[in-house]
This record gives sequence, structure tokens and C-alpha cells, in this order.
Amino acid sequence: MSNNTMSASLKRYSVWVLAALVLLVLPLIFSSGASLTTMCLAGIMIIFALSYNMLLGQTGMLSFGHAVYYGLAAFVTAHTMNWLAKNGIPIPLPLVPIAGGIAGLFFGVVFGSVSTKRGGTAFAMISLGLAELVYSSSLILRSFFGGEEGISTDRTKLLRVFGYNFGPQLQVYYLIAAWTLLCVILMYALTRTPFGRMCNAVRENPERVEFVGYNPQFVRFIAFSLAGLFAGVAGSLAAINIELAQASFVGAAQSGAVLLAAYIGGVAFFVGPILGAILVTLLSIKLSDFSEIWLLYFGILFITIILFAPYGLSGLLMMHAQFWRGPMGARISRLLRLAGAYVIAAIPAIIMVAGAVLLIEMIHHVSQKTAEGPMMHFLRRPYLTINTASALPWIGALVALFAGFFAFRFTWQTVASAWHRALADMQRSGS
Amino acid sequence: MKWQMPKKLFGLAAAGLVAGAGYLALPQKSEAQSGTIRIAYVDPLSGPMAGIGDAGLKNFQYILEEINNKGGANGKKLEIVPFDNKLNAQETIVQVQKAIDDGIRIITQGNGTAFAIAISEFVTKYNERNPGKEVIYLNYAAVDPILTNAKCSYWHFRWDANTEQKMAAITAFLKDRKDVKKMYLINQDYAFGQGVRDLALKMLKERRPDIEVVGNELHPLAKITDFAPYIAKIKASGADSIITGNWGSDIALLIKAAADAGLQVNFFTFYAGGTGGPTAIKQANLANRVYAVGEGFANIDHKASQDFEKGLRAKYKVGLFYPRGVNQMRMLAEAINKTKSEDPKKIAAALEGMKFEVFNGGQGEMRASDHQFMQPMYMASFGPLKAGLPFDEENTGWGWSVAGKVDPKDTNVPTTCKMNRPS
Amino acid sequence: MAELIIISTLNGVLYGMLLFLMASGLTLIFSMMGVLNFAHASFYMLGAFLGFQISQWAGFIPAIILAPIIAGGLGALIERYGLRTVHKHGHVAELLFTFGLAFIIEETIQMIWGKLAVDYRVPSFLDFSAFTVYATNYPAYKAFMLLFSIAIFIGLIFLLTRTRAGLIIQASLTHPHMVGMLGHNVPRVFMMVFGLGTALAAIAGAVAGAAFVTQSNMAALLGPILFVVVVVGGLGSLWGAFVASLLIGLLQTFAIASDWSLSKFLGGSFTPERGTILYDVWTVTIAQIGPILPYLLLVLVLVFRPTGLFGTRDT
Amino acid sequence: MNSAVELKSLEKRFGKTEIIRGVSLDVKSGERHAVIGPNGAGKSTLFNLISGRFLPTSGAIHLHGEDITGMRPFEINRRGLSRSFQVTNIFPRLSVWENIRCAVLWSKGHKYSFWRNIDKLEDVRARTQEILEQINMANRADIPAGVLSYAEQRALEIGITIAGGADIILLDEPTAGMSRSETEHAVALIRKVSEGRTLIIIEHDMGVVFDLADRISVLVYGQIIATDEPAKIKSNQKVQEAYLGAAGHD
Repeated sequence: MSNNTMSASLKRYSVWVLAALVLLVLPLIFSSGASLTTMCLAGIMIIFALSYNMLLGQTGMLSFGHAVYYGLAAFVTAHTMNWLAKNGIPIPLPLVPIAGGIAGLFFGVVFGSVSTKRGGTAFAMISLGLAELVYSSSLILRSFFGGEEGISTDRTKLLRVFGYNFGPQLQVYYLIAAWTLLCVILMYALTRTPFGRMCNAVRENPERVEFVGYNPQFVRFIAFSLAGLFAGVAGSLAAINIELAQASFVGAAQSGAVLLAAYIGGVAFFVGPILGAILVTLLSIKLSDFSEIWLLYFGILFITIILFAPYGLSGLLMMHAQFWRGPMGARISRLLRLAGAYVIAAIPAIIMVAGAVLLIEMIHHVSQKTAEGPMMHFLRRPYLTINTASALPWIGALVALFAGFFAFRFTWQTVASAWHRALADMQRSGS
Repeated sequence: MKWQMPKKLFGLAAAGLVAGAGYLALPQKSEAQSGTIRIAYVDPLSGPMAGIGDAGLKNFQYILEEINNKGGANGKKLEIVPFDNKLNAQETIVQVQKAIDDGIRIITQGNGTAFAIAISEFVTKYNERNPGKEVIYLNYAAVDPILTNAKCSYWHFRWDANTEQKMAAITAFLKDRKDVKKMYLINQDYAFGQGVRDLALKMLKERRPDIEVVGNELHPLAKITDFAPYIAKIKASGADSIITGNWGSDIALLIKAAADAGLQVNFFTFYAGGTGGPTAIKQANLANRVYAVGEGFANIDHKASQDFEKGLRAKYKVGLFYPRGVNQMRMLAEAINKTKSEDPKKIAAALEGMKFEVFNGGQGEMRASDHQFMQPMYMASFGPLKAGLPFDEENTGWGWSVAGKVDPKDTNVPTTCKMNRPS
Repeated sequence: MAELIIISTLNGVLYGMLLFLMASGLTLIFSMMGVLNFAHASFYMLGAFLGFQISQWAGFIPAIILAPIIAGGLGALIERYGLRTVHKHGHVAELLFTFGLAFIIEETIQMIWGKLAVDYRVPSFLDFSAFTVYATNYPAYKAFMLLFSIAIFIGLIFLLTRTRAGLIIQASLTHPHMVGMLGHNVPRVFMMVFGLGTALAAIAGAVAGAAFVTQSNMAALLGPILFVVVVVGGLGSLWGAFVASLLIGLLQTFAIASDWSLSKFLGGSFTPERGTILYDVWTVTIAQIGPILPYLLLVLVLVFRPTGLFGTRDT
Repeated sequence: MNSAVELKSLEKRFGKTEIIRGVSLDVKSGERHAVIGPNGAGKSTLFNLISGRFLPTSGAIHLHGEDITGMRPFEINRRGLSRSFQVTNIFPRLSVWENIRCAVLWSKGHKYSFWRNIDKLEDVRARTQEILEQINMANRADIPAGVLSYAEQRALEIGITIAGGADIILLDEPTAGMSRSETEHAVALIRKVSEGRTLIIIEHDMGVVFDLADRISVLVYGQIIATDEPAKIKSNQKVQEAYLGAAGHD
């Protein structure tokens, strides 16, 4: 009996223990400064995207202004740190995100009381208006927002714990990792409470909720406030990470980024925003090394997901989870067969994408880079120099695009049939 | 739950992701060769300000080509490596971080005081925390006085004249313009615009107390599409001149709206020479009424600089926006040559107090007390090209002609910097 | 003073009418399809750039005729092949789709026309001063814009009240679910309405682009104000959109003309310490906060009248 | 007997159209009361008024003697009145289990609790299981409600309505669109779950009505023309003229 509960609780907690181990080991594998910075940003984005998903995925509220709580908390954090350092108050850095969380909660309560009265489209527009209001105010209320240069701070000036001053990025990484893990666990736990379930109910059918005794506006309000709390922790960590809070933290781009991260990852599953946050962080740091118009590719990826994979990356992954049943051999062989089909379909897909990217880059070059002459460094790689004045690359790109497209449509049948075979296989084995 | 098969493109997304992730995961081969000294250029290369960042990059590429043709520094070539800061403070730090990771130890940036301060503070903290791996920051365009006053840093050097110096130059020029009697101040509502306003009020009082300031306006930054309401207000005030620190579309649109309403006043500007400005002035037909302050103009009668300009225009089809950038890179090369070292710590020591013959002729000095470069300043006005002037702007047929020169002593404003030098 | 008031009124009404050109299209689309087209301001921008490009090739008049037709056609195609696909996933997915669309339109425009303002000029035959108020010239082009937008407004009223297509649209404004039952091809009506709405935005862009600035950030600047207009007016109410457009146009213009601040209003009896939030609030002028007034209005309206000024439908 | 629901000269106008024109009705505790009438008579509007979905233009609604006029639906629900909908109104992407559980939570006092694990709430689990068994859907617990068959969704609708333990239940055409056997099944279910409670039911199927109801009210053009026991309603002259004679059902 006790053995049973032991193993059950082991199973329940093993995921988190594993996550903790991964977070612990990661900086040993990726030890360069840039990877550390990237991982810090990803951690912050994970909290932020999950808090966003408390609104979009869990409660069905589409917000265009979630950065307000992230950004305001970042400012409160910067002020708090400066105040602590100035007055020598013995509170160490690792506790500072609590102040950010409280700030996020406070602003969530204040703005939530105005904006959660209505759901749906009206809520989305109100969130947009509030975001604009706060962003514009940031340039007027200078003593709080520090004008355009923002509020800077020094994280090493706070009380040291065990001799750590949090100057090195590695120490900040562990601080962020710990908070990320804590917040992820808390947000996951939240989905499994009566309140969490009523959020889902409000997302599904707010009207019906009223007739089972709940006030959907109040559910939205709590969800909004709590999302503000976690966004506040994320913003607080961001301020600690770059030792600066700046007006762009509350800006539309930041609100857009978290929406993209959550949606690309998939809002229907808890892990979705985590995947999305990691991917979006990586892409936004790396893509600009390859192309000036990286945002366009970002947008295309987003639209593609909306059109063809509305459940996002996690949805695509979960589609495969159904095959992970039955005997281990059968599981693996099913997925291997699918993987084979994917590889076959991927070849024309890659050709098609390459053609499209080449075409876009060449159009961009000839319309915007006339001063540089016809030679273009494709993807900013000097070894991929292409002459946009000759017809060949244009024809090549078009051929790749269309041939890739038609070949992809053809090879897609392989995937479809592999998929059906796998489904049939599942039904045969009776699960 | 029964999963619906997405009709298409699932494979595509998967394949794209796998391929993309694989490529991203590959260690980025730095194109570092031991033969070059690399300088990270951290400025917007995407987003609304990308045009400006792009033009600056070309300026620097040409400047470095010229230096390299003359033998480079320490026998090595200088190379500029672009990093896109996306006009975002957090991203700026990430990109600087990336550059440092890549082994680059000289950073240059100019667009946006906010990002300049972010870099300056980051670099200062980084150097404090990583002795022996110091990084130096060369600022070619962020002009907030704070960078060489309250927030000055030993690792930050500025080649552009700061707002205070530019305003000193404008007011020095105004001393002889007795026709200016009623001044209207219109500026962007953020740190820089407010700085311009405050300094204009202060310095006009000191140097031309007879000028009446009839209006003092702050408008939102880069959000106004039609300045007509503001022009109506200026008109109602009876002003004969305007001082504005507006840049980008805010200066072009201001001039455009003034022309529409038939407002004929003098414009004393900081940045009328920026992209789009000359075209707007020509369209508005405001001949010789728009002035700009700067450390150099293409038509200054100085052979070496005119030759340089000719070469740049022939090659990249852009004019030299940043004469100060030439000073910056030439002085960097000299500092490296002088110390025979690429160590930023030694470069910084050599730059401090360095005297230098500037691009457009005349003596400049990197003031040791705050790392602000002191240099001759010019006021130029824009109008139909006068005889003998070689360069027009933006193919308008109009060009800048020098209306006055201001010596460094007239722009030598004191600093409050308490420089914290490394031991 | 009188001069300032007259000029400000003219400018405010002009701005308001432009807003209404866009808000009307947005309202039509919303009423019919229940989709708030986030990319609406992007079609305005597209109209401006198309207008610029066509005017380079063929002159101004063809530009303001062709640009909205092309943009509207594009809008219809996007509805047919994009929006319709996500329709089954509900309104949030549709809104997200138009959000992504706005993103892509902006990036594509930057890819083709760059990030700096393009040189879209007022045509020379309209480049003179129409009349003079006291000493201020009122440009002929602005007078043309005003008349043009009023003409479109009247045209729209005619279309809605006197034509069959208009009656169907009107019916759907009040009874969104009934139209399909009357045997009309709802998907085709949707496509037409989306095309018409986006074309209206593009007209505004093609006309306003020449007077103001044609740049890839114009959608981002205008978009949020546009949504304020439709929410304040009441989602789905054309009349509300009209009133809110004019209200916001005049509000913003007159705010600029005013120099009032709390410190001026309450006199010098009390001056807060510099560097505090109170000082910031105390000294800021109405002119400075002009651009955020629409958002303040939005919050106020929502607190006191959550359905908007003329709204009846809750979403 | 106490009255459970009492309507006092209730009126409802939409613009100029008067849908409910002065309805007064007294439903006793424990009574099974049916409301019948031709299409468009205002039966669903009446339910919407009682349950708080619409505000009445004038008149008053009392629940166990308490005036609930103008209260929001959730306030009324918390006072022990629960309703179902004519058009199925469930949580489509949640499982059957979750659908029922959402309806149980408030009555067990868990409110907006965000600090307790829902799976460890034994009282909620037991009650949810009990309801599922009552509506014969225990074996369908894990299926998303949206993919259930129509009849199953109707049963779930009733399950959600009764799960909170309300003592007054309003059912709006629970058997509409069902086959004969499905209807029989549904009627048995309704009979079972309304045991010991007050039931108000809108129904078109006269077989169901006369089978279930203790009393029947006939609503025609926004007015109640008769309230009486089934047998007397059948023979009521006015009812035959206005309702049975004039308009056949559906």
C-alpha cells in the first residue's frame, strides 16, 4: 500500500525532478555567455508565455496587452532593487521577484477590474487600448519610467547570500531557473484546482457557467489577476537579468512576442507555451543573423500554424502521443514508420521552403539594396553569393518553389497513408 | 480525443523545424581571422529604424576600407561586424553579449540614447566583473549629455557633440542674427527633446536675452502624421523662428506642414540633414531657411574630406552621415598603432586626452575628464546649390552651405563627470 | 484665437472623416462576420503604398481608383483562402489570423518599399492653397480629402439603403443569423463585404498617404486608435463609429491646440517636488497627452457604458 | 404548501414587441409543473426571465418568498434554481466528467478555490459519480462532450442542470428532437431526478406533458390562459380554442 502511494507520488514528482536536473545540467553543456543569456531569456519567456496562456488557453481571453504587467513589474523591481541597495536593507536578490509578482498582481487587479467585464473581442480591444495607454503614459510619468532610457539598477549591490553576488551570468541563470521551475509548478497546479477548471468552463461556454452558480466575470478577473502575478515575476526576472527596465518592456512588440510564443507552442496543452517560448526566443535571437527580414518569416510561421496546425507544436506532438501505447516494440515501429514517411515528405518540403526563402530574399534585395549592386549574400553567408541580375537564380527559386510544392503534395500521400496505417494498427491492437 | 489530421503542411512544419533547429544548433563559425580587428556594430538593422542603421553601417564599411587601404592598424585590417539590436534595450544587451562571446571587444553604437546608456552600463559592469577581458564602447551618435555627465563611464567614448554642445553652437550662431526676435520651441516628448527644450531656454537667456520665447511645445515621438494643428498654433503665436531637435519623420513632416500652411520662418534644427529631411525642405521650397548644426558638411571647403565624400558617394550611393565616424575610427586606429596593442584597456588609455586633426579640418580633442570629443562645429543652411559647391543631397539639386563655424571654445561646456578609472 | 478654432475644427473634422472611412469598413466586416479585422489598418497602409506606386506609373487619379480595387480584391482573396479556413476554429482564431496578417502585410511592405517614408506627393493640380483663414492657408488637397471622404460617406449610405446588396448587409447588421436563411450565399456575401471593407480602408490610405506620410509604421500608429473608435462607438454600430470618429478627431486636434496643465489650472498655490510622479502629472499639458486621450476615453466609456456609446450587441 | 416560484404580473418587452404580457403564476414546492403553448408564445422567454438571463420590464419574481427580480443568473442559481436549455448548452471540449464536475463545485462550497487539488476533493468526486450514474453516462466519463450523440448531449444537459442539487429545476424542451425510445428514456430520467424537487418543464410532446405534470399552464401570446390539472386542461374550452385547435405542434 505504502509502496503504491510511493510509486504514485514518485511518478507525479519525477517530471519535476527531471526538469530540475535538466535545468541544473544545461549550463554545463551550453556554457558560453551567449547560450547562458539565451537560456535566461528562454526561462523568463517560459514563465511569461505560461502566464499568458492562463488567459488565452485556459480561460479563452485573447489579450493584446499582456506586456503591461510584465513591464510594470520590471520597473517596480528596478526601483525596489535600487531602494534596497540605497538603504542597505538586508533582502537578497533571489527574493526580489516576489516584489515583481506583487506588482504584477496589483496592476492585474486594477486593470482587470476594468477590462474583464467583457470577454471575447471586446476584451481583446480593451487590452489593446490599455496597453497603448500604459505605453504612452510611460513617456509622461518620467519619474517612474525614467523616460526613454529607463531605470537601470545593479544586481550585485544587494545583500549577498553565501557569498554569491549574482554578478556572473551563471549565477543569474540559476536564479532564473529556480524561479522558472517554481512558477511552472505553481501554474500547473493551478490548472488542477476548482478555479482552474472553471477557467476552462468559462473558455468553453461563459454563459452556461452563470447557470451553474459561477460568475464568469469574476473567474476572468481572478485569472487575469493571477496571470498578472506570474507575468510580474517574469518581468521582474527580466529586470534582474539585464539590470534595466525600459519603456519597450510594456510595448506592443513585447505583448506580440508572448502571444506568438504561446500560440506557436500551442495553447491547448500546458507544455505548449513552454515549447513556444523556447523556440521563439531562439528564433528571435538567431534569425536576425541570417536575414534582415526575419520578422516576415516569423509572421509566415505564425500564419502557417494558425491555418494548418491550430493546436501548435504541442498539438502536433500530442497527435503522436496516441501511438505511444501498447507493447514497446509496436510503439517504436509505428513511430519509426511515420518518421520514414516524414523524411520522404520533408525533402520536397525543404526544397519548397528554400525556393520561397530565396525568392523573398531576392525580391528584398532588388527592391531595397539597389545601392549594393546585384550581388547578394544569401542568408548573410558570403559563401552563398547570388547574382540577382541574372535570370538563373530567379528561375531556380521558382522551379524549387513549385516543383517542391507539387512534389510535396505528392509525397504527402505517403505521410497520409502511413498515418492511416498507424491508426489502423492501433485499432487492431485494440487500444 | 480523436485527432483530426491537419490537411497539409504538418510535415512541412516538422521538416522546417528540424532543419532550422539543426542549423541553429550548429556552432556558429565565427569568421574571425586572427588577421583582423573586429568591431561590433550594434544598431537597428530591422524594424522601423533599419534604414538609418543600414546607412550607418555603409558609412563605417567605407571608413574602414579607407583605413585598411592605408595599412589598417597594427598591420591588421579593421572589420565591422553588424549586430541587429532591433531597437530594443533587452535585445541590445543580448547582441552585445553575443559579440563579446564571439571574441569581439570593441563595440560601436549610436542610435538611441536609451540603448547607449544600456550598453555603457553593461560594459562598465562587465569590465568590473571580468577583469582582463575588458570591452570598450565607442559612441558615434547618442547625444544625451548624461552619458558624459552623471552616467559617464571610463569605457565610453563619444565622438558626436552632445546636445548641450550643439545648442551652444546654435546659440553662438544666433548671436549675430539680430533678425530673430520671436522663437518657438517644438520638440519630441522624450528625454532628448526635453533636453533640447531646457537647454534652448537656458542658453537663449544667457546669449540672446532679447529673444522672446513665444511657444514651447512637446509632441509625442514619431506618432504625429499631420503637424497642421501644431503649425496653426505656431502661426498664432507670431514666431519668426523655430528651434527643434526633431529627427526622422518628425522633422520632415513638420517642414511639410509648415509649407502647406504657408508658414515662413527660420528653422534651427539638429537633424534636418537626416534621411528624408532634404527632400522635404526642397518640396516645401524653404530655400535657405532651414539650418542644421553638425560637426561637418559635405560642402565644407576642405579637399581631403571632399575627396572622401566623392569616393563614398560613388561606391555606396549614400552621403557621409557621420564625419565623426571617420574621426572615431581613425583615432581608434591611431590608438592601436600607438600602443601596439589590441587590448581595450590600453586603447582606452591612449584615447583619453588624444588630440587629433579632424575630418573636416581643425583640431579636436578627446576630453579626458568625461570622454567627450571637442571639435569645431558648423551651422549650415539648405538651398539651391551655390556656385562652386560640389554636393547636393538626395538628388534634390539643393545642398548644404556653411553659414557659420563655431570654435570648440564656444561649445566647451563644463562636465559634472566623476570618472571612475580602473586601477 | 478664432483662427486657431476654425483651423482646428477643419483639421479635426478631416481627421475624423478619415477615421470613419476606415471604421465604417471595420464595422461592416464585424457586423457581418463577427470578426474584428485586426489587419484593417494594414489595408489602409497597403492602399497608401499601392497609391504611391500607381501614381508613379500612371498618375494620381488612376492611383486612388485602382489602389482600393486591388487592395479590396486582395482582401476578398484573403477572406476566401485564409479567413474562411480558420472560421471553424472560432472568433479567437479568426482574430489571431488577422493579427498575423497585419504582421505579414507590414513586413511585406517593408520588404518591397523599405522602412523609410516613400515620396508620395500631393498631385500638382491640387497643390495650391484653397482658401485662407485669417493668415493661414488651407491646402486645396485637404479640402479635396474632406469633400472626397464626405462623398464616399454619402455613397456608402446610398449603397446601404438603396441597393439590394446594401439591404442584405443592413439586414445582417441587425439580424446576423437570418441572412443565410433567406437563401443568400453567405460565404459570397462575406467575401464581398470583406473586400468592400478593406477597399474602404485602402481608399482612405491612398488619399491620406499623399497628404501625410506613407511609411511602413502607419498601420501600427493608426490601428489602435481605430479599435478605440469602434469600441467607443459600440461594436457593430455604424452610427456609433461615425460619432466616435468625429469625437476622437476633434478631441485630438483640440488637445494639441490647448496649453492647459493642472499647474496652470490650479495656479501656483502648490508645486510638487521635482522628480515625483505627482510633479509629472502636475506639469503635463493637455497637448502632450493628446495622443493618449482616446485611450482614456476608451477606459471611461467602458467603465460607465460597457457596450459603447451606441452599442447594443454584446460580444 | 409553500410556493417555490411565484411570478407577479411579469412583463417583458423587446423594443416595441411585447413578449410576456403580464404573467402571474404560483408554482408550489415539490410540484411538477408543465408550461405549454404554441411556438412564439414566450415560453423560453419566461424561463429566461425566471433564471435571470433577461431582466423583466416590469413585475416581480419570488423564489421561496424572496424577491429575486434583477438578480444575475449565478445568484439565482446559488439560491437553488437551476435550468436547462432548449438548444444544447454544454462545455464541448471538456470531458463529460468535467462537465458534471463544474456543475457540482459551487454547491459543495469550493467556489473560486485556487489552492486545492480538484482531484482530491472526495465530496465532489462522489457527487459527480452519482450524477453520472443517474444519467447513465458513467461509462462515457472521459469523452469530450462535443462528440457525444444528440440524445447523450441532452442527457448531459439535464445532468449539468441537476448536479448542483438545486431544489427547483427548469427544463426547456428536454425531449425535443428525440426519437420515441429516446424520449421514453429521457422521461424516465426526468422523473427520477425530479423526485422530491420542484420541476417546471416546457414541453411540446403532449404525451410527456400529461404523463409527468401535476399541473399545466398554457401560455398563449405572452399570457397564461389557464393553469390547472392535466385532466381539466384537456377539457378547457379556452385552451382547445387558442392552442390545441389553432396550432398543431411543430
